[in-house]
Amino acid sequence: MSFLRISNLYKKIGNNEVLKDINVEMEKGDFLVLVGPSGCGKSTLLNAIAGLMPPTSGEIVLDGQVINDLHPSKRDIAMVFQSYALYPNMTVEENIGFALEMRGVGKAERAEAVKNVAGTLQIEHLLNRRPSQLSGGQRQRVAMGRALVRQPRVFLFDEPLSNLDAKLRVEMRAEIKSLHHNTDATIIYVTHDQIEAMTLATKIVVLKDGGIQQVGTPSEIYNRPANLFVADFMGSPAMNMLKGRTVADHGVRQIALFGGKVNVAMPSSVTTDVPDGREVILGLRPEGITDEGMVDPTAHAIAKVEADVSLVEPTGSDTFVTARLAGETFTGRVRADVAIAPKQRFTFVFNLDKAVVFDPSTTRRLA
Amino acid sequence: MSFLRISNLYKKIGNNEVLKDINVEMEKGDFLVLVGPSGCGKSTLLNAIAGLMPPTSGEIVLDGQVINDLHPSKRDIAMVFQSYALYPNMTVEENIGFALEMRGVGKAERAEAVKNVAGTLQIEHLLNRRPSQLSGGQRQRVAMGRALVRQPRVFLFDEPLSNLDAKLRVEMRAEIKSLHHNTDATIIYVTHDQIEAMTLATKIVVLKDGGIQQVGTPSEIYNRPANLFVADFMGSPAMNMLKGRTVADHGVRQIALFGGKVNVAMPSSVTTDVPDGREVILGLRPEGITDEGMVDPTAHAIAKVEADVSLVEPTGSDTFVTARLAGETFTGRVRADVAIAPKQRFTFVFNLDKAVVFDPSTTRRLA
Amino acid sequence: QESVEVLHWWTSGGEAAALNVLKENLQKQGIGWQDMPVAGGSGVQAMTALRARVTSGDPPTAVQMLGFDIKDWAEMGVVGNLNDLATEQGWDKVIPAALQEFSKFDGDWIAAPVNVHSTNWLWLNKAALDKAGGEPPKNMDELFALLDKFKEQGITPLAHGGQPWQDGTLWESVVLSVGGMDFYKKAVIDADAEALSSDTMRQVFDNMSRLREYFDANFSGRDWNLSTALVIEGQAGAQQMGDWSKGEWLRAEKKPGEDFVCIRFPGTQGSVLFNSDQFVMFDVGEDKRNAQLKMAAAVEDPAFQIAFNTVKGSVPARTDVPDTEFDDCGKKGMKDLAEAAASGNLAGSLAHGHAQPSSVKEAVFDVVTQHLNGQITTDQALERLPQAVAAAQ
Amino acid sequence: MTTIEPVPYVTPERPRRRLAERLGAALPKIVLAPSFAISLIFVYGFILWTVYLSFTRSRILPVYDLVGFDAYYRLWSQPNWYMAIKNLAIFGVLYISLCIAIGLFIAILMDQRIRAEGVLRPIFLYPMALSFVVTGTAWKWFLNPGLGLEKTMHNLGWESFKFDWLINTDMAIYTIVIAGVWQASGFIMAMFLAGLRGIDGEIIKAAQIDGAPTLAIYRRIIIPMLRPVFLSAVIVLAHMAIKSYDLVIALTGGGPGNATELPSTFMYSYTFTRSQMAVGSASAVMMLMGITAIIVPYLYSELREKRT
Amino acid sequence: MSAASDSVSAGSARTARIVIYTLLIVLAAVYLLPLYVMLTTSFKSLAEIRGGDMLALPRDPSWAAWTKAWGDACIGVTCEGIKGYFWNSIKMVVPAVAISTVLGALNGYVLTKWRFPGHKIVFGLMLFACFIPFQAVLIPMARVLGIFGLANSTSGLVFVHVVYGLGFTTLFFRNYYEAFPDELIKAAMIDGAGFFKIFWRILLPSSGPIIVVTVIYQFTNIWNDFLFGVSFSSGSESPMTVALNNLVSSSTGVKEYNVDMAAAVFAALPTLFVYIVAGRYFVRGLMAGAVKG
Ligand SMILES: Nc1ncnc2c1ncn2[C@@H]1O[C@H](COP(=O)(O)OP(=O)(O)OP(=O)(O)O)[C@@H](O)[C@H]1O
Ligand SMILES: Nc1ncnc2c1ncn2[C@@H]1O[C@H](COP(=O)(O)OP(=O)(O)OP(=O)(O)O)[C@@H](O)[C@H]1O
Ligand SMILES: [Mg+2]
Ligand SMILES: [Mg+2]
Repeated sequence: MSFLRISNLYKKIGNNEVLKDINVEMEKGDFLVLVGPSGCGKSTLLNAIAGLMPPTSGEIVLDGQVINDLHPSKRDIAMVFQSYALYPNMTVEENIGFALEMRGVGKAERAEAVKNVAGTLQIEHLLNRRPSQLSGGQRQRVAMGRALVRQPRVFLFDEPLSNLDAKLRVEMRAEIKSLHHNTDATIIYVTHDQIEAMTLATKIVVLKDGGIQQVGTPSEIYNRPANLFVADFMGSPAMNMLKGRTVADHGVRQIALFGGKVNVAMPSSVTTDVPDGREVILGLRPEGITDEGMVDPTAHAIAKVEADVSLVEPTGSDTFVTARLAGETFTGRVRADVAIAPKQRFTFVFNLDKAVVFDPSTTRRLA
Repeated sequence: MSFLRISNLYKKIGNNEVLKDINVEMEKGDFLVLVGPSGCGKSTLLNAIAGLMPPTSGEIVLDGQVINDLHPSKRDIAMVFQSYALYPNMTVEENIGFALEMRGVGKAERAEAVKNVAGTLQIEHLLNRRPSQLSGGQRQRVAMGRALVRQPRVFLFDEPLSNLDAKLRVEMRAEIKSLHHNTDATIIYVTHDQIEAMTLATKIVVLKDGGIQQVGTPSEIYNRPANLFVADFMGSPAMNMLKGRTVADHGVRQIALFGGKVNVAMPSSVTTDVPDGREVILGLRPEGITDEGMVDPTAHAIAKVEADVSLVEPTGSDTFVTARLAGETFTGRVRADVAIAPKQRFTFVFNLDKAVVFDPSTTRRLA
Repeated sequence: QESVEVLHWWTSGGEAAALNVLKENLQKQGIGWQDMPVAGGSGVQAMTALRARVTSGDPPTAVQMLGFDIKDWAEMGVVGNLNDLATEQGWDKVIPAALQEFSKFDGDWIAAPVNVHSTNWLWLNKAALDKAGGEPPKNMDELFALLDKFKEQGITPLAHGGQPWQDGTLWESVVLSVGGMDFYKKAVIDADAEALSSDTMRQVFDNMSRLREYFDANFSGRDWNLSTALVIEGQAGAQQMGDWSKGEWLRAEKKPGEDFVCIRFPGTQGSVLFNSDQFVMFDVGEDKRNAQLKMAAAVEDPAFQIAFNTVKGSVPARTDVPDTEFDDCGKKGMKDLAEAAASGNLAGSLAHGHAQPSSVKEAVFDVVTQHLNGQITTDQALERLPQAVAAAQ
Repeated sequence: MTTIEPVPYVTPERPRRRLAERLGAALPKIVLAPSFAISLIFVYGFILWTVYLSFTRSRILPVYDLVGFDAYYRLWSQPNWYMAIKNLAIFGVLYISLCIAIGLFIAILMDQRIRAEGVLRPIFLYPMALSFVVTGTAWKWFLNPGLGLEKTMHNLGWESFKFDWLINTDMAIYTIVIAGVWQASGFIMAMFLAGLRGIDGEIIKAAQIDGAPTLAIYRRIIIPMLRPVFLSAVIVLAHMAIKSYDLVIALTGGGPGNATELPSTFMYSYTFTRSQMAVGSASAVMMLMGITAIIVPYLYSELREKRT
Repeated sequence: MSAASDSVSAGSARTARIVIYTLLIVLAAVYLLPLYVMLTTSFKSLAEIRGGDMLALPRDPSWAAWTKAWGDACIGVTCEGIKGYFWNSIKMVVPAVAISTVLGALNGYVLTKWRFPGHKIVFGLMLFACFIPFQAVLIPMARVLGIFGLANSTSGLVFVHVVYGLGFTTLFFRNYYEAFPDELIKAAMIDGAGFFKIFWRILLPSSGPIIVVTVIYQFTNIWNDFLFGVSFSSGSESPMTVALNNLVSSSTGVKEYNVDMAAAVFAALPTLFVYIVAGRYFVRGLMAGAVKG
């Protein structure tokens, strides 16, 4: 039996069905990441698990116990909020120790526990400050400390890094990751940054409009997205979606792209047979479209496509190149050193091992 | 003569020297990006150019005219603020038209101009809404429209994208870029996101503590950072900094890394001679450290390094791997498909073509 | 159009109606009337407003005023002169000297007296009195005896309202009763320190303490007219109050002699403590002078004096007005006044500003009120009274 | 925003500017000038005038010959004045603390998602809207043992009920407190309600998850977070307490005896009814000194640290 | 913010609710008592008032006192009720509130968005005006009004109320504008708007909540003022409170408590109206800045 099971959860706020038929299971030590666009219900789900918003129907079972009606303070769940929600009138030490105090833990024991956690998070020197005297990253750590000190059964994180700048975010991400490794905590984590989702999760749940789109490991979500929404949502720059039509060339199933200008092999991700002449959408991530010097030597199926460059975005480490062909635009990722400029013609290599195919009518991926 | 020249600009606020000896020149059509950590004076510099904060000393020359004493409204400079600073009580149309109204432009003409700009930005359907009824991205566009409609001599952007989520940021970035291409506007742009800086700029100015660290093209800044600060600041994950010592092996200058465990060739970026036994820091970006299958075929000097993996962060498109050797940690970027796990031993390939060398005492790059 | 501006605190229905007589009289002469009523605490607010008006350099034409306030204002040199009119109409002869004391300053007429109130009255419910023997008390002892009888009847013996000026009004009647007019003059008018701490004064305070026993529980802060109402309705037997109290009785359609009895406060028959409302004429520009004089003349017009005073409960300021229009109490009041004036037993009321300047008056109130409310003992009161009076002078 | 020194957003004038521009730069000061001048004259000018008067022997109207500290000697030899100060201390402390306690209590109740909030809010606020010239009589009756509460209770059969504070010299000051609290606590409630509404809901959630019961959440988190509101409330109430005049006049007129004399009534009566303007001025000066002692530290802390 | 989580289990939540509502209703009843007394009294006859129970409902309710208070009661020698004074007060309150609010807004604007060295001292000095006891300024004010020729006029009263209201209005607007983003001002400056344009077009339209607070505060204070009214106005020019006082507190005349109470309720109507209508915005406005320490 799984450690946390959410079954058939619905949540209505007013007339608004904010969560619809949510079913999620997770094991002890799992790191589950909830992603989805703004307003899709991520925070609501977290709140429901924490007991801050009772579900309309459905069941939440933690460690074999139905906790639907348990008061938040009795669930033994810790939560880190996007705004950190530090108590402004207390010092860092008091903030971290508050939950223990509420549980009646003695002063000395509390101080000990706080000290330990502060040590882990390297904020011992801040213990006497107030939240207003801390930087964003420090606040984040205090918020985390507040959760950690309790050693709860489940951690909930609601976009804890979204207030930080890019550099700090990267650092804190690594810290959370190693925290998970070291303590083997059970974590549910909300974000709408897909890099965060990919790097942290053992399991990702993609939500949209209150419903689950896909549940899977990061690699499943990234490489085998269940539908166009998931494919588009995960990854930046977004996956290229190219209109195509299945054709058979000498009995080999192919896809005609760019209005027939280019035919590529049916990607290996499609194992079922697709009849000829079907409209499909070929999805290929930017890193699957490279310059010739950069082609993955292990790739099985590649295709060369010549196209007009319309935008070049060097990021330093790589260069993203957007090009047009037959009215369709796609973005590839080429080496930073490649000399390339807008309006130039350039030969791209499509790595079809990485491509996926969608049915445009159902938007589902063909497998 | 350059279009905008800032010479020997100083700004003191109270006892605080917020800007120190700033010298910048830019041509018409340039896209200058100011980067630097929080509080380094970016906004102050922008404010000085806009005339919102008078410099303590120094000169700002725009199009041959000293504008130090010109009132902001007479400088013909437009500014887009981080918070957008949309007038909350006005509709989008009024927001965009406000500057024209203040300049006494007639109603009909104004409506025409607003309509044109709204068309360019694809916000015609929003013209009658108020800022509070817009999404972040839409607000950003309105703020831009407000600047565009005036066709000013210079645009100033103060972190216009920092309030947007990752996905939208990528989109808006592309939009700003194409705007620059299409209108050939002269732009000064503040950000602390280095991807933004790299992809947008024709010229980057790196500030720290009110002083200029380096001025250069994105590629110069990224590949030839002037000092450790710039190297560390630009790029995410940050550049690996490895302690080393110059040694001569059969007359060929080399650098001994990892306490002598690995010797690598002196990178080609160093053209001067460095005496033996000098302490140096070798800087190599994560994308310069790859798996064997991913090595740039055009690379001249490579080195193989075997190390213990400590952290694996798959982002989907790539996987960042952090490893340890002889007490030093470095991060490499390997293909997403490479099977790799923490605690495993792994062979990394260092591409020394991309490496730079710093003098640890002066922190300056050796050239 | 010429007009007069009149600052007064006669705002209640009866008073205003009385004043209307004056207003209409003036209107017949083509003089307009700008009313400036400021009610509250016997002119406290009015004097504040007056200060503001005078300071701003725009005093009203005429101001209702009492006793020493008149002197104070006259001293400031802001009042007008009515000598010509007074001579012409012979005011010197018809207005009692004790009033002239306040109507004149440095020998010049500055004010037109409207009425004479007297404060040493006791008002009795006739039914209750009859039940208790029907004999009005003539001295303090008889009063206490009567009050005891009232007590036996199960009614409040003495209706009193606990406000400083009411306490003071009661006190001055007791002073007059206990010490007689000479002592009153010595202690109150002359503020003689010895008299103020004398044994007689001790008796006064002892009597006050005794009277306190006959109050009901709710006296504190009660308006005087509510106390009167208690007597009217038979819930209380008697009330010590000035003659304005009669207005309440009349309003309740009670008749003097039938429903109620008005007597001088026991032990004070023959003496009168008075206070007189006067219209002080301020120094206004020549353009308003004519109207001002016309108003002064109208105030002293016997017809007005009768019309006003029958309503107000007071008696005319002129001694040559016939008493035919007045009821029994009014007639008694006029007779008492004439007698007292003749015998030199007419003195100004302290509680109403005709014996001492307001600073002294308030200082006395402080002591009397605190004593009556049990905040200080009689000994302390005797010690404090001369001190407070001295400090306020 | 950080605590930063303010900067004029307009460039300071430079000599070469044209007149119109210089005028433009001075415009803000020109706009502020009349108000500032008014304050200087009508607040500080008048204060100086009052101070001057307190050194004269002004009685019914101001006179301007100086006589030294005479008025102050008189002032400090008045038992009334000591009574006034003592009463202000009792009244001030009780009034401020009760208003805050009751205001906060009602605000907390009102904050529990009360459906009838729209009806209840004006009920608690309306006393502030009425002048005591209006409500004084009603209060006087209500507190009067023979007319009000006590009588009602007796009528209802509770014969032993006793409530005679209004006429009890030792207790009368507390009736002033009751009426004052009735008047001002609604306003304070509104201030606290606004403060409560401004608290980030996530903090409350965090505290719930931390296992804090509702009471502890209020005691440990919410109320400490309302500190700025407390400060504002104390200032608002302190100045109302010091200025309280209508309240006393309408309710007790300073009595019984001088049991409810306050500095404000003292000053008024000495200046206007007792014709001792110099003593009145001296008491006004003392009051101003008291106010300054409260306000200046507040202003100082308020203006020094600029939070946003 | 609401600490009442809807997650508390149903039973205890219901009891809690019942307790809360009971408390609120009891408190509301207590707060309403004086108003209740005023209202019931105004419907009673004088005899009933003298003899009866203050808290009892009128035995024989009648509007007589109301019509008398409004149209017939005598104030001084004119017996036209208080209706005329009502209008006087309006004439005084409207301009005084308007002027002091506008000036306060401008001051707040300058003190937050056009700072100059010493702006804090200027503000501190102006704020002190809130705290001076008004009794102390009556006499010099009368003199000044006399000099200006404003003595004894509605304009004079308006002036006085503006002078002593400025401290508060400035405080309210300053605290509110303090939180108003500077960037909007900068943007408008770059767009070419001048000092007044920025105020009029950018700041003022966003000042709704604080205007409500200021107007309510000023309106109540000025409407209810008695001291200035009695000192600086006279006769038929007097504001409502002075007329009411003349009606209520005559010292040696007969007291018609029912008429007094009816008049008192009339006098309170505008402020009551303002509080009931704008109460919600009042709390919001306080939230929006006036409360901040
Ligand atoms: N108290 C509420 N009343 C009504 N609707 C609400 C309430 N709280 C949330 N919602 C609605 O529920 C939906 C889900 O909200 P939720 O906060 O869970 O989104 P989210 O996924 O966390 O978004 P974000 O990424 O912006 O934080 C939204 O459409 C929101 O408008
Ligand atoms: N009005 C001011 N008074 C005092 N110091 C100021 C003021 N404005 C800015 N500073 C200081 O000047 C320095 C530069 O501020 P500035 O706003 O230009 O930084 P920035 O580079 O824009 O930072 P960020 O990336 O956080 O926006 C900071 O140290 C700041 O504290
Ligand atoms: Mg959320
Ligand atoms: Mg900035």
